[in-house]
Amino acid sequence: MDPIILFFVLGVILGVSKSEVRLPSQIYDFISILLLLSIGLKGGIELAKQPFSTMLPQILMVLAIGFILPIIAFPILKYFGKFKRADAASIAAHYGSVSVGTFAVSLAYLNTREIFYEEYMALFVVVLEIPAILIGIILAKGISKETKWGKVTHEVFLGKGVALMVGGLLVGYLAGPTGVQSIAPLFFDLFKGILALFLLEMGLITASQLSSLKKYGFFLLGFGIIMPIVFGSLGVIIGSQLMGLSLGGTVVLGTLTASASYIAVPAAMRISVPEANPTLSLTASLGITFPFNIMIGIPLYLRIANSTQNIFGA
Amino acid sequence: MDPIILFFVLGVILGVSKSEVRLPSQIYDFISILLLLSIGLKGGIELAKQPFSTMLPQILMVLAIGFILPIIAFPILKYFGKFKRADAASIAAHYGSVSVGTFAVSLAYLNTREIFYEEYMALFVVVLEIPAILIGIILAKGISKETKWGKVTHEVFLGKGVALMVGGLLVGYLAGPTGVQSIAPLFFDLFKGILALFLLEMGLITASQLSSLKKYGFFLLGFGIIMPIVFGSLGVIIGSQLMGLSLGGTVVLGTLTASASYIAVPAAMRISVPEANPTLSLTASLGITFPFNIMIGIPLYLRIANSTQNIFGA
Amino acid sequence: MDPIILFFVLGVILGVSKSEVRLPSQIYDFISILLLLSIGLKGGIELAKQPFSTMLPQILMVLAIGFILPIIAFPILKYFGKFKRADAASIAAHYGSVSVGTFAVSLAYLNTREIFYEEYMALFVVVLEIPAILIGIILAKGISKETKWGKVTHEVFLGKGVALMVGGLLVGYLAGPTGVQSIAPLFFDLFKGILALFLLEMGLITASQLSSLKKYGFFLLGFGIIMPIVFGSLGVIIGSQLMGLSLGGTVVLGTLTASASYIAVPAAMRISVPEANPTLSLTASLGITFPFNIMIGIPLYLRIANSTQNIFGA
Amino acid sequence: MEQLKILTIVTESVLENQIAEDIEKHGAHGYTITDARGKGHRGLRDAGWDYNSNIRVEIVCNLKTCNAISKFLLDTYYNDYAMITFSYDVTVQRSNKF
Amino acid sequence: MEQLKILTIVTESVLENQIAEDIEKHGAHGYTITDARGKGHRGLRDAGWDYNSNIRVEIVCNLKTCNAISKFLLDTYYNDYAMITFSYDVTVQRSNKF
Amino acid sequence: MEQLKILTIVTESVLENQIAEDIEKHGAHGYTITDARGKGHRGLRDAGWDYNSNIRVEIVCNLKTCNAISKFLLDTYYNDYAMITFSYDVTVQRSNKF
Ligand SMILES: Nc1ncnc2c1ncn2[C@@H]1O[C@H](COP(=O)(O)O)[C@@H](O)[C@H]1O
Ligand SMILES: Nc1ncnc2c1ncn2[C@@H]1O[C@H](COP(=O)(O)O)[C@@H](O)[C@H]1O
Ligand SMILES: Nc1ncnc2c1ncn2[C@@H]1O[C@H](COP(=O)(O)O)[C@@H](O)[C@H]1O
Ligand code: NA
Ligand code: NA
Ligand code: NA
Repeated sequence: MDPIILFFVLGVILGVSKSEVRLPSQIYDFISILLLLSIGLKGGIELAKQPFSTMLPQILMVLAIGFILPIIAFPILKYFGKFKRADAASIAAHYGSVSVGTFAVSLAYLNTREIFYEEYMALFVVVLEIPAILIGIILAKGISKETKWGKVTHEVFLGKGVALMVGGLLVGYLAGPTGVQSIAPLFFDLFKGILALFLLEMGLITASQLSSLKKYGFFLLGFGIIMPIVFGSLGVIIGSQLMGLSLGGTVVLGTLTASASYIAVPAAMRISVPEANPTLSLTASLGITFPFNIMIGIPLYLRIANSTQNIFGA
Repeated sequence: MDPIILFFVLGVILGVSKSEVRLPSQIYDFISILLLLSIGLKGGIELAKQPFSTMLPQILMVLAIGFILPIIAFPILKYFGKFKRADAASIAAHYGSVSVGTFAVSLAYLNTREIFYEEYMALFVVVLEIPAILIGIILAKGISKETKWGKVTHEVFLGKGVALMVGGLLVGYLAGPTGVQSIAPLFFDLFKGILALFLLEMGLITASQLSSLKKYGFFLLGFGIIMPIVFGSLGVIIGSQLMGLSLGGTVVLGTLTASASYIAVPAAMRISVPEANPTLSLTASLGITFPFNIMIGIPLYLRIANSTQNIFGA
Repeated sequence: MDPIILFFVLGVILGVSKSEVRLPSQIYDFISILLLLSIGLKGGIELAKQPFSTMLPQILMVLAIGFILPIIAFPILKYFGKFKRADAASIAAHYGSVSVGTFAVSLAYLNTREIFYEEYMALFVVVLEIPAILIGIILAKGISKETKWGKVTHEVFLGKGVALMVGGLLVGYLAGPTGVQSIAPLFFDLFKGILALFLLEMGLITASQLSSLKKYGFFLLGFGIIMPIVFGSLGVIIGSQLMGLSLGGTVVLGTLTASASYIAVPAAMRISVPEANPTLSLTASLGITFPFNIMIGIPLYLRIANSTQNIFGA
Repeated sequence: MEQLKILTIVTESVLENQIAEDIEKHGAHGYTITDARGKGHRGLRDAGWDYNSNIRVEIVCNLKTCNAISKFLLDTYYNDYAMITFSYDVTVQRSNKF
Repeated sequence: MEQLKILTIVTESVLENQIAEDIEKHGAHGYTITDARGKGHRGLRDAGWDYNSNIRVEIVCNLKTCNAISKFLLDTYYNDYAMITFSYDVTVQRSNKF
Repeated sequence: MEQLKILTIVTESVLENQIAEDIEKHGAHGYTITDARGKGHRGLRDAGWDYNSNIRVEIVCNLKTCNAISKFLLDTYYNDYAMITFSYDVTVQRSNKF
């Protein structure tokens, strides 16, 4: 088994058994910053190799996905899950957006198997991260004049997640592959090790979410597993049929659509839709969907991607 | 001289001269976590190569050592050192257990000299760390019903030290040498650099212990030097004559028995034998035995191991 | 463009746009410690290759520069800048001293261009850092009996900056090139990546200084640009004509004289000349001179060094 | 001289910027913030990571400002965020500046 | 309305989990913890590393709970651990929940 | 029994060592320090890096010591450093040691 997944499992076990192991929060911050910059840098280098015109249709397509996913999730949560409007909107925003950690695991998964993917996918993380937040707020409040859109925009674009990834993208783009070489030992060589530590801490956090799971019933459990399968399949089909991505790229896109945010969206929702209960969405996205995706989802999306290619052709 | 020892000396000098250099405690935590995981991972990989049945007698032997060492140290401390029962028990527990930092220095020492040792020794660190704590508590309190053994067990097995090393062992075992390769740059390539920083901080902490030394008289000083020589020789002899370890493995076992804990045991004693004065045991283990071992002890145990081989044969 | 400069620009942009990106202060500390030790270690290794007698005249020369620079800057600040005596003295001390960050960028700049420089220049950082502080205090207070020189000396020699660099120098000197090899992955391979993170944070801090710039008028802006050009040229000329440094070494010395301290000196001034406003000196050194030097100054000093060689001969 | 108060607020870290603004708007001359963790009616907030940590804010101010700030914060945030506020009398040295 | 108290405890970090349990057992509704360092009768505790750092715990509660908790903590830990406890009156806004 | 006080000082981190000495010189038996950030008359001090962060110092002592310390600190540092001090009455459990 991939050691990074084992680190996650280790984290869950240590968390559940109430061990004293914890990463100091400043180290968690440091590690997140390194991961976000690394992913951005890699994406930026590859972006420099693409003519932007060929990318534009793909970007627009991904943007559209970002708007549609939360609109699909919202009624399911409201009518089947019987959640309050604010809660349904907030959870929908989490699932419409993406998880950078899951994305990183999918890259590691494909690298281990030497499956090619478009490295510029990092750009899509950013593109997918944003629309769901806007839709989430609108679903919760309508297009109300009261909403402080200035604050929302600030939260979205200048929050740690997006700012560092976009920053990394630009630095990678401008410095190019040779320029970045001198900083590769920190940002690229250590990447998987840093990701392992990140997953250890994610395991610990996931474990602390598990107790809320009982409290919020089994709808969340089902939702947290079925929704990513549905969204993941959708992502795979769009990626391979409409966007012409490679097999690996298709898997990454499927992973992105299947994943649920736990960095940018919780922060934005907490500020903009404070009446939504943050435990609900974090329990689902961190406690269920994140472990599901990194342990079962990603291999599943690869199988789906393979089948899709076989049925429809690449 | 090995630069990691120089870092320790630098730390002591900076500490004694009251410089403002300090590692933030969160960084110290981070570095400890990395070291513990690294050692565990390396041990786990090697463990996967051994049939467990050949290991079992060695494990039992080491376990026995762990029970006997504190029982040897206790009366010395109580009758010659004139320590209170609780203090004698606590110090005995520290010396019966092991220091991961000293262990790491002994590995680095052997690596530099290209002396082979059994990499699975990391397992023995864990095996040796635990029994001394139990004996220490019993020596202090008798087998009292009041002792919260649940809490003690939790403290011992789920404290940072044991949990991360065992965790690393399992991950290394399950992932195997090829699996771990992707995280090697962080956990293996940086190992000695991280150890250098750790020793810098240990030097600073050691310096802060030196002032208590005067207060607690010279018995501690003698004990902190003679006890490791005795225990180290015992370890060397058992390792080479009873366990059939290689020359390097013998030195590592000698270092382990000679070393005194300053992570797992202090925490456990503070909770389970609170009436023991923690300054006493830390002054001895950190202020005397740790510097003695890394600067004089380890080379000494190598000499003893060599002589033992020459006299008794390997 | 060099990615490390891009990281600085990214930091400024994120800071100005009030993004939430911040390095935790403990991480900033950690990174500073790594940089200071790395620079010291590299310097120490090279120092071991030099006979000390050939170095002595150079060291004395650099020491003299350190005494003269603040004496040049002080009257300019007092009479043209109309600063209070304490403020003029404090700013003069900042500009007479050096910035380790700027030094590191100049090394990276020369490495990228494969221009040779004397690696032992790290020694000069230390030598230049100190005299300006003493002169600054004397300029502020006269040679007063009240000045607690004990405290000042402690602050200067045992402050983080000097202590770690001198410590690194000694470790590098004693361990030598082969000894240091085992810790090279952390201290040397990661150097530029760590420097990139450092510059990201410096960018964020610089951005937070920009607002004070308006408040303190345009004299500081002019001073913060013209003073380094003057001091940089002086450094280049002395380096190439009087000290016989290589082209790269000349550029490094020019960068050192041009740079202004923001670690050792602010700390020392805050304690020893508390009536000086620290915002003034930090605005100038961090908000103006640091970005000027790393983006415009260093290439400029290379051009000046080239011209000097052409005119006067190397 | 007017009696001065310390108003202490323990609440979620995500509110730091907003509350800092709110405090200034209501006329306080300053504030002091420390990082904290804790437990209350809304469960354990143990600072493990960003969204689960607290801040502890202290404001030296007169009674009127104290009441205005605590009323505003409780009205605005209390329903949706973990929050507790309390106050007590203090003597401030060189208090002329408040 | 009943007079409420802040009970503040400064003690060794290793006691954090145990004290949190103790507080709840004695009927307090919450607590707030910050990391601290300091000096007292048992010497300097300067947070350099785990075994030498303090926590500062604050509890809002009524007089009875305040006395019960401080008595219990001092009886249980005072002899063996660095510890100081003190209390004072506070006004808690929306205090109905205590 | 003598009424005891808490004296709280919020000031610049660079002063930590000096102030710790000053406190002891004036006869206090201990102190507790936490890291802090804040805003006051001398602007924002947001702990971003070393030279811009605060500490919050608490001292349990009697009125005389409280006044002596705060007078000394304000006389010595107030003009040149960000600083605020305030005090209030407390009940210290097992207070015989103060
Ligand atoms: N009784 C209490 N004493 C001290 N702090 C409290 C108390 N109740 C709540 N808090 C703090 O206030 C935060 C929010 O409280 P709550 O909204 O009740 O969950 C908690 O996380 C604690 O840090
Ligand atoms: N007089 C005091 N004022 C403020 N804090 C104190 C005082 N005495 C002790 N402390 C704090 O309580 C901790 C334990 O005190 P002690 O048990 O006296 O060593 C110290 O490390 C300080 O943080
Ligand atoms: N009104 C206030 N309430 C609480 N803390 C304050 C207040 N004024 C100042 N402070 C704190 O004291 C520090 C120094 O204050 P000052 O010297 O006024 O800038 C600030 O950075 C704050 O942390
Ligand atoms: Na998604
Ligand atoms: Na031992
Ligand atoms: Na200079």
